[in-house]
Amino acid sequence: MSDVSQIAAEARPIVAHHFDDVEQQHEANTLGMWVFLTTEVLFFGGTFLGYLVFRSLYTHAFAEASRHLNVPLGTANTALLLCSSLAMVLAVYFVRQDRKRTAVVLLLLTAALGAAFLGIKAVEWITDWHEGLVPGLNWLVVGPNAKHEELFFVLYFTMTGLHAIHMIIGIAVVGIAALVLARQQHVARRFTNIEMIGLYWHFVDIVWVFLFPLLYLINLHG
Amino acid sequence: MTNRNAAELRTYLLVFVALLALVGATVGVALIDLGPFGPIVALLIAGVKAGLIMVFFMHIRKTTKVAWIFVALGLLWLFIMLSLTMADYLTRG
Amino acid sequence: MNTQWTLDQATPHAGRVDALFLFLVAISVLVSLGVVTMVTFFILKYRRGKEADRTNPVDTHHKLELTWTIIPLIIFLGMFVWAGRLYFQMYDVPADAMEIYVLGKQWMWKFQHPDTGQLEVNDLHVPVNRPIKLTMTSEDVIHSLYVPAFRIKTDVVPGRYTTVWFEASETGNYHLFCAEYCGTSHSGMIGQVIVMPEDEYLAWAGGSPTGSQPASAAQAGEQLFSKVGCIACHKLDGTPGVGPSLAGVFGRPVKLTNGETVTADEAYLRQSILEPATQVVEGYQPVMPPYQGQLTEDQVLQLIAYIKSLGAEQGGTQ
Amino acid sequence: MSVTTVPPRGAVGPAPKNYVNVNSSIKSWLLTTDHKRVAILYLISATFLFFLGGIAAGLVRAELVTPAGDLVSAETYNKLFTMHGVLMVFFFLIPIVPAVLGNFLIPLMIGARDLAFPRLNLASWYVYMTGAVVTLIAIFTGGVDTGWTFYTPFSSVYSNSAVIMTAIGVLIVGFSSIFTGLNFIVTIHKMRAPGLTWFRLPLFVWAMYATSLIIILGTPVVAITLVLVAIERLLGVGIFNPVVGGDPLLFQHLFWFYSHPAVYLTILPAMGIISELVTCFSRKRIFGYKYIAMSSLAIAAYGFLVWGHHMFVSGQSVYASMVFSLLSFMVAVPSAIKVFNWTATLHKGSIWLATPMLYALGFLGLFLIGGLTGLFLASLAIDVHVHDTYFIVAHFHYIMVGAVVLAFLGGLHFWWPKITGRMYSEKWARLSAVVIFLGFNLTFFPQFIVGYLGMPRRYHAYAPEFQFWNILSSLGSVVLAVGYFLPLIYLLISLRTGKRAPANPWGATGLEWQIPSPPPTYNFRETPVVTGPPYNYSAVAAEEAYREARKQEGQRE
Repeated sequence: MSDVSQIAAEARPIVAHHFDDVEQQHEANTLGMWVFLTTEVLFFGGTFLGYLVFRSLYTHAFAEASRHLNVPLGTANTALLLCSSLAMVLAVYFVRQDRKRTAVVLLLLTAALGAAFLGIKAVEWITDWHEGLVPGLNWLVVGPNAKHEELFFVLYFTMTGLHAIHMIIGIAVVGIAALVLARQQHVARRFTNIEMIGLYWHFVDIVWVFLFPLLYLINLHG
Repeated sequence: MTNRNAAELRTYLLVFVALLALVGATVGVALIDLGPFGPIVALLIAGVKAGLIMVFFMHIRKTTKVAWIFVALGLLWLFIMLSLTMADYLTRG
Repeated sequence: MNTQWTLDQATPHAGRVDALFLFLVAISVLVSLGVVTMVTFFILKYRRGKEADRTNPVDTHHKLELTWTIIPLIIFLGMFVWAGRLYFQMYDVPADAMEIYVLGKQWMWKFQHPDTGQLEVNDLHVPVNRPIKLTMTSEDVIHSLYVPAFRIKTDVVPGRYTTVWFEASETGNYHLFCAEYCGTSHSGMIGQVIVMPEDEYLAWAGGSPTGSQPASAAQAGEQLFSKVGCIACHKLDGTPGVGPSLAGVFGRPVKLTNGETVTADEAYLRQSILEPATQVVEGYQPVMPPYQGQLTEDQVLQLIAYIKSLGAEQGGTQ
Repeated sequence: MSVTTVPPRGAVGPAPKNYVNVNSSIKSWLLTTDHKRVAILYLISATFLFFLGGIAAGLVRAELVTPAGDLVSAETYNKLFTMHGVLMVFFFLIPIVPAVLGNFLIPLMIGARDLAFPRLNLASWYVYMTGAVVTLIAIFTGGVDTGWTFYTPFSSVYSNSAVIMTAIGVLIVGFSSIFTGLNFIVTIHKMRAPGLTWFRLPLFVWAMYATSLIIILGTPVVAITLVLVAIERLLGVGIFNPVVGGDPLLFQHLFWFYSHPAVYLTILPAMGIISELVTCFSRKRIFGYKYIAMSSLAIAAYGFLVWGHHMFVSGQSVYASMVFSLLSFMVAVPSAIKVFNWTATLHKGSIWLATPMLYALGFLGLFLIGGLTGLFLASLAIDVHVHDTYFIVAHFHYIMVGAVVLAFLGGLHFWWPKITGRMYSEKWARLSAVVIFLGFNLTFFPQFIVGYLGMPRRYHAYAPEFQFWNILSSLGSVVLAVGYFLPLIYLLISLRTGKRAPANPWGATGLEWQIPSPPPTYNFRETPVVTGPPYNYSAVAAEEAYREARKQEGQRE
């Protein structure tokens, strides 16, 4: 008996014509979201394969290159994303309780925390540009390992860029969800959609949970 | 606010604090030179954090068993891709 | 040259590959005939409207399913082992093989005979009944050296060496194709392998038309060694300088700063010339500048030929 | 499958209009969320792109009639075979059976009113069309000359053709495949009719499920690979670029990790269709139902372990090649099991050689040759000789064109009455099946021979001694082209002049045959309850019915 059936009858989500009941609809949507997240695992997996191959081939150069990254900002970003995950899960909780105001506020807070994450990311990338760390376009690093450090930064920008794109989509969707809920009489009616957005958001957070140590923390003890 | 709801909110907060602590831990561990074990420990901590998020924030235990299969399939296929490709790189010598 | 119906078997390896091929064709024909006759028999016997005993049909038979799983598995394992053994022979190069450097470049092949210094484009002259080792690399995209008559093919990958060897047993001219799509005139990147008797090959290799003995790769490498400035850090008399001595280093195990020990083969020397910082010898500083982009692949091959010749003369007083 | 009906659960209207004529405005078709209409949209667009790719193939075959490259320039020739590859693989072979027959039939076969996510289904068609438009723009405003495999560093550094645009087009069409796969998985798991357990599912649904698994687990990897190639082309530096220390072989690993399962993505649905055809037209339960169902899953899982056999000569480590060779031999076993099971199904059947059965038997023969030659390629020593020659081209055409297209045509003819409510002309259909079978073999069998003789693939000009076989092959391609045009004509004609099709013209036992042809928009008035395993045929009863029908015909004359 998943949460959707605990919602009061008049606030419960509407059942589409091809589903038998709200229970089946909710389970189908949840399964659909998890299958989509499986495709995302393999989508990011391609970049993790590149990272694994080149870190094993050029371990020293990767350690060297990772020293250019700003670890405090990275740590702050990780914490920020965890806060946004908390806000998201609370938002889902309050949607289920049909408490509109709190849910909308929490959704906006989630989007704001996500935007803050992107802000810090932008700061990091701009400083990287000024330090000449952008491969191909503005690469000023010299030294014996310059070429392989450039490879590290190709992976760095690809992985964090891909993650940022997923963040932008997430923030947009959460923002729209907040607006839709604001105009909704019973927010619980949208419970399934909000929970799906929550699953997506938590997944993007989990990706960053893996990106942070792999990219930032290779060489603190150097 | 039944006590069941209060318990749910409390678990969310507890899990959140645990996650923050793990962020601190992962940075702390990285400061010590663990040699080849460094990346393994880092990945373990990240795995624990991911597990916490999936169980408590994503309610994976309450979803249909089928969703578990697809989470397992995704990780297993990622492992297949990584291991068979590395088999080529490690034995290319 | 092969005809419209046949392909020459110019190496003993070719004969063995053809034998395996015929075995597989036989198995395939057998299986196909088996299935096709069964199907035709069933159609003729049980065609709609024909009298036949159709009572209590069978729709599961575990023993039968097991047999047509195990038997193919066993046959496949046999094929795997037979083909695998042949494949291994292709990549396990005999020690006394004559070395030839191959350079693939967009839409031509360059062959360098290190000991005689001969340089050839698209055509490769080789002596018969001698194992020939090809060390190959590409200057741009991936190509693939394919000699159908020898049944050998190996991709020529930029950024690293790939090797293959053959021993021609029949003299004659054989097709040489590029088998990996490499751009506009991929189909023009072809040539010939001309297999000659030993004496004819020596005559061809020795006297080049202008009479002057062309500088062998090692000699060209020696001039490069000083011109490019290797001499400044790498001594020739075996004593370590800023960089390790290169006398007799070829084929010798080398301990690196990260604790690994690698054998100094062509790939190691190439990597050390182009990207030295990735393989620093123990006890030395990573100060050597990378030559990636300053030296062409030909020059790298000449330097390697020279370093290999050092080993022979100096007697390796590392 | 004896079916009892549950008391109705919604309003029962007057005699229902069917999904086609319920609303004939263009808008209703373009904004439909009815899985049956989306299937028709896919059928039209994929068939159009099939003939476009076919024209490119025709020009390639015309060029190869003479050894010298004298019909088109080398540049155009490279763009032609790339266009043929890209259009056929990504825009026809992968989507055609799942998106057309799968979309139309899965809800009907499992007793559902629609797929789990109808809007996502329509979105997948629009994403498919966007990908098609982007790719066609790339092809017709300059073309792409990298081959459908996009090998780096040629594609990422040296080619000066529209590589990024094509990569984006293929990336987009990949998402339409993911949407369809996701939709099928959720539908098959969550929306089966009461009583329809997994082992009572028709084998076509099993095949679609296995195919969706491959789509879900493979397509994202080719998506990220194409993104990496595009980034490398833009930045001038990337993880596949050797100058910076990258590795071109890593591209091949990432590309083939998807692209080999992609070929199983095309053959599995074809196998699903064959299981339906063979049982219906021999009036017998399938032989070894569980073995066939499980071998579909085995192929889906195993298909991901064997990609290294594309890289035996690429400089991959010798030991990895040995591992991939062994695994490639293993993946042949489930396919062998299926062929033997289909053959055994004919035993004690009442075999009716209607057109779909002709296509199924054609499939059996050609898939046999295609599969067996796969063993040649798994054997390391032979693959070294025949890699990148016409032997490989012949092998994958025997599977892709011989097996998959024949099975699709068989399925199209079998379910045509259900989809359109019309019967096609049996005479023309049998003729075109024979023409296609002959044209196909004349086109591709000579390629096995010229391949083993050493003719490399993707050659604009070739050595004169290969000309004889190429002329045969080009001749065959003309016959094959004619063979493909015939069904286009008589099937379209059947839309107007074909006999009205009854609900069950073939006497088949699937749930889709219990409802009118063409079916109403909501499929089932009451959700059917399934009480037994599928293919509940009896050859003995079929014989009596046939004799009865013949006797009545005799009296009427």
